[in-house]
Amino acid sequence: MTTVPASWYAFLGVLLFTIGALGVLVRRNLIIMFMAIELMLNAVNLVFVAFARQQQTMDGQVMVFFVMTVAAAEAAVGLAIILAVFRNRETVNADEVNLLRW
Amino acid sequence: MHEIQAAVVAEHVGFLWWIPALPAIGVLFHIFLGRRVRETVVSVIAPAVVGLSFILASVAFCRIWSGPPGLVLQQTLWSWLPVGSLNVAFALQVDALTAVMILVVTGVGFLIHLYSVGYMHGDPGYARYFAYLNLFTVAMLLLVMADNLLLMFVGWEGVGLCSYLLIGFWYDKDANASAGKKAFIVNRVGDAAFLVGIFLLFWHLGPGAHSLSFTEIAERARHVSPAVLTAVTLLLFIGATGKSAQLPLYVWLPDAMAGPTPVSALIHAATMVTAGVYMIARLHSVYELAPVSLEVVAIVGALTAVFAATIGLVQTDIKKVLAYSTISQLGYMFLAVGVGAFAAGIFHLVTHAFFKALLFLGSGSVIHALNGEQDIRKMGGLRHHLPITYRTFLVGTLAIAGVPGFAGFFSKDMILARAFAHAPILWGLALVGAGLTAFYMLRLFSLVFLGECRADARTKAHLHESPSTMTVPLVILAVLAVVGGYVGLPEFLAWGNRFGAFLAPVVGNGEHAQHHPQLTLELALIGASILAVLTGMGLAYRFYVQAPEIPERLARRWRGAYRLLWNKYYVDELYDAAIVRPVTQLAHFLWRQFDLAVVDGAVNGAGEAVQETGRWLRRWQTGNVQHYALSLLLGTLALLAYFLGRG
Amino acid sequence: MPLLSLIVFTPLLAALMLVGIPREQAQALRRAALLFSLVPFALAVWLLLEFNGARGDLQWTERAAWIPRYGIHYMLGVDGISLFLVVLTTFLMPIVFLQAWDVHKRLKEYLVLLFVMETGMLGALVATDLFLFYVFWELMLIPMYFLIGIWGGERRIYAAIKLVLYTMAGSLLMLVAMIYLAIAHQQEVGQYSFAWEHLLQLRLPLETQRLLFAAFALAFAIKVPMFPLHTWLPDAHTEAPTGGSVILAAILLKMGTYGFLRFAIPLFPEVAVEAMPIIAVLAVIGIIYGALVCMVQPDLKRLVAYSSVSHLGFVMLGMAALNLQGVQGSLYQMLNHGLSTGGLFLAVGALYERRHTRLIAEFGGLWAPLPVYGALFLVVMLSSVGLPGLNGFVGEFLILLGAFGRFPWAAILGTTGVILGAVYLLWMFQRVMFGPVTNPENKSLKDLSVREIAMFAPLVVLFVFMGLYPKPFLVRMEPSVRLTLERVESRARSASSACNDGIACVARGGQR
Amino acid sequence: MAALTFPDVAWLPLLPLLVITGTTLLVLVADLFAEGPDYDALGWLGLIGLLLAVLTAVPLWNQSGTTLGGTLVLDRYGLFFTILFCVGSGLTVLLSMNYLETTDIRCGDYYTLILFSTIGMVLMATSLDLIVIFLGLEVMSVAAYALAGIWRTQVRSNEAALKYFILGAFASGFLLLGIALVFGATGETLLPRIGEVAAKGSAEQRLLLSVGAALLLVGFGFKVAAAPFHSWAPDVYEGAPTAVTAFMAAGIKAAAFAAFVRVFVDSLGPLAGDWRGALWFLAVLTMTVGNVSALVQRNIKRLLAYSSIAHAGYLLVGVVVGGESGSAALLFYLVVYTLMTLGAFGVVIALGRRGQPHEDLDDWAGVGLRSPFLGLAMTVFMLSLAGVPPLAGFMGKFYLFSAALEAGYVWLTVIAVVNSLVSVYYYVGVLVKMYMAEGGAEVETAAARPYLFATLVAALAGTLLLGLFPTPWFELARRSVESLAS
Repeated sequence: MTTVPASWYAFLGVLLFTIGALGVLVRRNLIIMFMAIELMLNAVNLVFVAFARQQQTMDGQVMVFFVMTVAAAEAAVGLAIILAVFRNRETVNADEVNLLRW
Repeated sequence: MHEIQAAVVAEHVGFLWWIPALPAIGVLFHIFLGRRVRETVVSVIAPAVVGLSFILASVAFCRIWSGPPGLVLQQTLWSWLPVGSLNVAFALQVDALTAVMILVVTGVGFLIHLYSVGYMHGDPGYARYFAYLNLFTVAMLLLVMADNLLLMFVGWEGVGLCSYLLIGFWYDKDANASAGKKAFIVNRVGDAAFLVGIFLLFWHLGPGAHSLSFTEIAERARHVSPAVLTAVTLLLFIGATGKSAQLPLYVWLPDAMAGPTPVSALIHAATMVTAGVYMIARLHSVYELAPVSLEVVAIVGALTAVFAATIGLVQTDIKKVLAYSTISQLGYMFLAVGVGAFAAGIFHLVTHAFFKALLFLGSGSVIHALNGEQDIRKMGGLRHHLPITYRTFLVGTLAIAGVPGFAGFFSKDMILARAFAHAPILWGLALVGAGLTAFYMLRLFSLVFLGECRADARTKAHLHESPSTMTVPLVILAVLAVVGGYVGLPEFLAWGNRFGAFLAPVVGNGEHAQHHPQLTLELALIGASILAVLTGMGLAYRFYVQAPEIPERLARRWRGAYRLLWNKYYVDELYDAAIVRPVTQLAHFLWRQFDLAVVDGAVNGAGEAVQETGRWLRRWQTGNVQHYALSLLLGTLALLAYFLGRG
Repeated sequence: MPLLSLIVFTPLLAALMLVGIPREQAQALRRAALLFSLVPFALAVWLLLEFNGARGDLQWTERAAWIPRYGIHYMLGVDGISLFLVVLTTFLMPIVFLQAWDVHKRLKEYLVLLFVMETGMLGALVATDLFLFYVFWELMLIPMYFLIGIWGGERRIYAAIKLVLYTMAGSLLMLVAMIYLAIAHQQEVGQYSFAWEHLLQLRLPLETQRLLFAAFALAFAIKVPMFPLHTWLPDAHTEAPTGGSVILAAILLKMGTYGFLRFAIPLFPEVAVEAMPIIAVLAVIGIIYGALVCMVQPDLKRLVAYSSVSHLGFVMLGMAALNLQGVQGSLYQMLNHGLSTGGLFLAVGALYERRHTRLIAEFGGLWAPLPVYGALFLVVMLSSVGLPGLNGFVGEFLILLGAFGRFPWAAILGTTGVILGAVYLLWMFQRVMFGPVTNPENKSLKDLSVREIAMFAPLVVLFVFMGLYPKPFLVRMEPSVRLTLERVESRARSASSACNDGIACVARGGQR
Repeated sequence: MAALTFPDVAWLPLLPLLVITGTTLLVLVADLFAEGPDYDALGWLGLIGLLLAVLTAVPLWNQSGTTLGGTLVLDRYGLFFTILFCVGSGLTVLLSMNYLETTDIRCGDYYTLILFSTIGMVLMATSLDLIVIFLGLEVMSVAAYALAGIWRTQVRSNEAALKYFILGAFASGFLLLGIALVFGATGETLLPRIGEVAAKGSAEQRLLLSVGAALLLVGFGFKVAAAPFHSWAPDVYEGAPTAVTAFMAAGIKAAAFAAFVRVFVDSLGPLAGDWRGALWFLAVLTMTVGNVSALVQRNIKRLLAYSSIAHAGYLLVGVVVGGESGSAALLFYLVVYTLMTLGAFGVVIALGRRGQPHEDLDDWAGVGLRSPFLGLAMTVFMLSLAGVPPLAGFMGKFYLFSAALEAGYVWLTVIAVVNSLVSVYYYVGVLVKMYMAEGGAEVETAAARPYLFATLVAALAGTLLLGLFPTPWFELARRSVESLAS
């Protein structure tokens, strides 16, 4: 059984990260944008794991837990904020949230 | 020439400063108290301070007269401008030349102050008038008593200031104020050249300290290159053409007649305008080292003499005629100093001071009597109404015309003789001028005093002779206009040229052997000039008394020439078109099109450009969160590219 | 005894004391301000009396560490160059406070700002540490900004902002140059220093010097202001309240010329000598240009403002001569301009108080209702014209004499400024004071009050005194000016011995 | 099976952090018992805690050491920032007590969040481990997201929080990826070891490291609001409650710089050749964009936001210069900036009234004359921000520019100086409104808002003190930076 080289995972991670980033750029729905950000964070997790495997250390794996925790915290606050916006504006469309500009 | 001059004998005396200080006290009095005291007080103080000054001046004069030849009275008051190698003192000096000048200034000045007491009676600006007049005396005394070029310049501009103030004395008429301003500015043009002359001289006087005193200048000038000296003397002469109303800067003097008539007598006839002549005489040793300059002085003088006389032929304002006559007579003085006859120039200066002051004061008396009328076409026949004025004016007329026996005859003849010796062409011009002078003066006299009175009835009813404060000075001046000439007789007569001898230690007597004319020649020249004078007077008498229709006929026949003269050769118009208007237009252009549009425009434009950038940048801030994310991503890519590019 | 510190900071103290007076008591505020302002003046007179006129170096020096890490000290000192400017400043402030009787809006703030500004100006004049100088330099700008912005005319905001930005544009670059100098000192000597006397010893490469000189010169040229950096001036002057205009003209502008003489020239002598022809040309352009533009101004204050451009051109021309006559004349002219232009602004202000307009066309024939005013205005005007016997002439004469020694053509052209000066001032005077009273509003104007006469009187006395007896001033200036010139000359000469003819002409037009 | 022994932890370095954390938890719990609508008591509690933290931090000045496996460090640098954050947060709390009265924000969480955020900041400044720095940053940020949106009924507050959150999380992703790449290159997240690799690593490692560094730069650049990562700042500053904006401008920026300098100047210093040029451009771009954009703003908070961006640009100069002098200047400037900007926002708050925030410059017309103290305070803060001597902002710029010039960055200095010139226009523009325009907005007296008044006085005093006598404070900064190099 051939092992997939660790760097492939790293590249996959970066690819997922890019997809996530593009998702933030192109999707109009705030919830989906937020999910794209989550995708970015998790992509980084993959990168961490890949490097950890490559370096033969556990450190990278541990990082993932930190990141997941942080992501969870962000999700809590983030969703609350989006909820607040929706309550006041009745929209979750990023285009329509542009009161503050110039 | 220098050999003839006696060695300078300096004597320090302590009273010199009182001569200008006394009128200065008068000035302060008039300024601070003049409006609080009664007119009488002012009318006592003002002439009194000048009179006292005159007494002191006489004392100084006697000291010089009785002292050894070349005696100079000196008083250094304080160190004025000590800067590096420049060390100019505030110092006064009186030598023979100055002594003559201060006598004229304070003497004639006193008479005119006296005259003014009557003339200005009741004027609301009485105290102000005398403040200015006293101030003028101070400045004029400083001018002639200064021991150095720079202090002289102080007086030089000071008299210009007083002239400005007095011409515009009746400030509520715009024309008067403009005339004063014109006088000051035209004078400033000359003064600027004068200043440059001083600079040039200073930087070529050689190493060591410089006091710019006349003694030092005379000494050091010998070591200065002739080219520089020529430039310096010409520049100083430009200053003189301004102050003494010569071509081409004479234009202010006719306008200056806007001032009160005594002012015209004192400033614009007797004293200030002669400052240029005095300056050249004072610096004669420098001018003698620059023959080209002297030549220029002589030519300008001669041309001015004729030029102004021709304009004088047709003027109808009594004071304007006298003004052009003054310009013309000043031309004679410059002709004199230009041909090296410094003493003759000063002599004419003195006699001219007497008779021209007399004429102006006389005209003032006429104007006073006619309630301000100055047009000679509306005068005539005044001899019955103003007997004293009439007689004294006649004396003045004869004196200026150069009728033998009167002061003008001697001084003018001395100039003509020297001019002939120098260059016959100059003599020719001067002779023509003499004839013209005789003509226009008699024309003036005839139109004013002879014939029928052409004034309107109302004015006629009020005709009266002036009060005694005005007539007494007239009489005194008339006497002087006669006897004044006898101090400088031709060499072959009686006591000869005592005046020239008195001045010789200062300015040299200029009697070079080769220049000394033979007696026959001298007599012939005198004859010629008498002839010219008589012709002029005869023609005038015929034109204006016997056959008054002739002038009009002539004017019609030579319409072009007449118009040219009537319009004073259009010189004012020329200056206006060539200088005044272009400069004003340039100024407008510089302000509107350049300063505001270009210079300030650049400044505001730079500011505006930054603001515009700000407005442009602001549009990127769309408020759309995805645009922000995009810019963040692009920034990241750029950074990555940079890092990878380096790696 | 720290006399200089006392002089500099007593105004600040006065400002603090004024804060304690309730704003309702306007008269008390004015009197207190006037009284307080006499204190620094008295101290300055004392300084003048105690000043050793035979010395050219700094006197009454004070020194205390401030930011030792960068060699920044609180260093004060006075020499013949700054002495009279200090006296002038303290002398004019009481006059400005006398003028404050005409100020009714926000009086307390007005007075306090004036005092703060006085501290800034005095500090800048006696600071001998470049950093300290910069601090004071900017300190005097801010009060001026408020003076114009709050008490100014219609376009006051534009004028105030323009003043601040323009001045700062120059001074910020100067700051960079100053820091650069201190660092260069560190690299050469081993420790940072902003001390003027230390930096004089620096010998930098010519290229570096050029850039640094340019930075300094720009800052000072803006302040002077030299053509073509002058356009802030007419706006600032026109809009400023009378007191502000007086200070701006009399003292603030002098900071530029003073800066040249104190810093830009001695710190970079080789380059300064190179640059002087350019300065001379700009100065002459300023003289003539300013005068010409003056002629056609419809607004009195703007006219006087442009006249400053012309007059300061003279000051710069004299300095460019780099000889005793020129530089001393230039210094003297700084005082003259301060007094006479200050006087002109007071005169214009007095008219403004009466008519609330500054347009020349609104006036005419004012001599009749205002004879005393007319006489005083006349003297002030003549002083500005440079009439011999009054102060202005001494300065102009020395300047042109000096300039003629080095730049004959510039001096000749500059002399035409003497003519033009008479043209625009006399014309202005005629249009305002002479002629018939055309505007009925002018018929019943009140002549000057005793207080107003008291504003002008000291000026007039000084005009005459300084015109007839300038010696006490000149002799005290001379040693310092001589010292400065010697420094410049020796440095420039040693530089010119290296390169053949570039700067070699210093000696010729040099000291005489 | 080994005995369950308590790990051997060096507690000393953790002391200030523990005090703050303790306080935070205390406030959190106290909130349960506090009764609205007045939550001042919570604020006081927090203030006391912060004061206590400062008091515990000060005696540690001469101590040093690491703890928790080298992830947290006790050094002067960390202490310097700890104290700075405590002061900044303290002043914010003080400000807020009066500010909250004018808003609808009625929850004790406000103070808790500020304290949580402070914990994050302290973590960022005292950590030697990238992951802990990330944790600190997130603690700080998540609290700040919540704070930005804490005025829930305000649409603008919502929007600010949303933008801040989306972009912040987005940027965190880049930062995290950067950390991952650094980890990939070095196998480490501890800064000292990363430094070793940076200095001696193979070319491949260095390449990966520098890509990681670029992404770290994005993350930090976002937090300090450096262009082109700045675009959130104006919107968020404008929308967030003013006291929160002040807190963000002062505290969060400083914290980001604390980590920034530690990571870049200290650990990645050996790679400076790679990132210095990029930072040079970032600095220039940031200050220029900030200043030029600020010129055309009419809303005071937005204007101050752009001003804050511009100042980030100046501060970046300190990072570019690096070394002891650059970093020390940066630290000094951060102190100065904290005071100035808190003061400025304090005045903004002081001018606002319930329902009338008075954030538009036009509302400020004539205020300076009607309220002399506020006028004077704003004058001092604006002039200090503009860099006019003898105020603190000038000294800060002086130290920065001196350092830059000495390191040979002449052009950077000149550009920075020209930028300060541009900035003068809008700072002075505020004063123009306050003093030279006519207007009628009412201002509440200082006595009505004692805490706000106290904050302003403190900031004012600091701004003057640091301007007139900067030496001791700069020495502190320098000594702090010295401790980094070890």
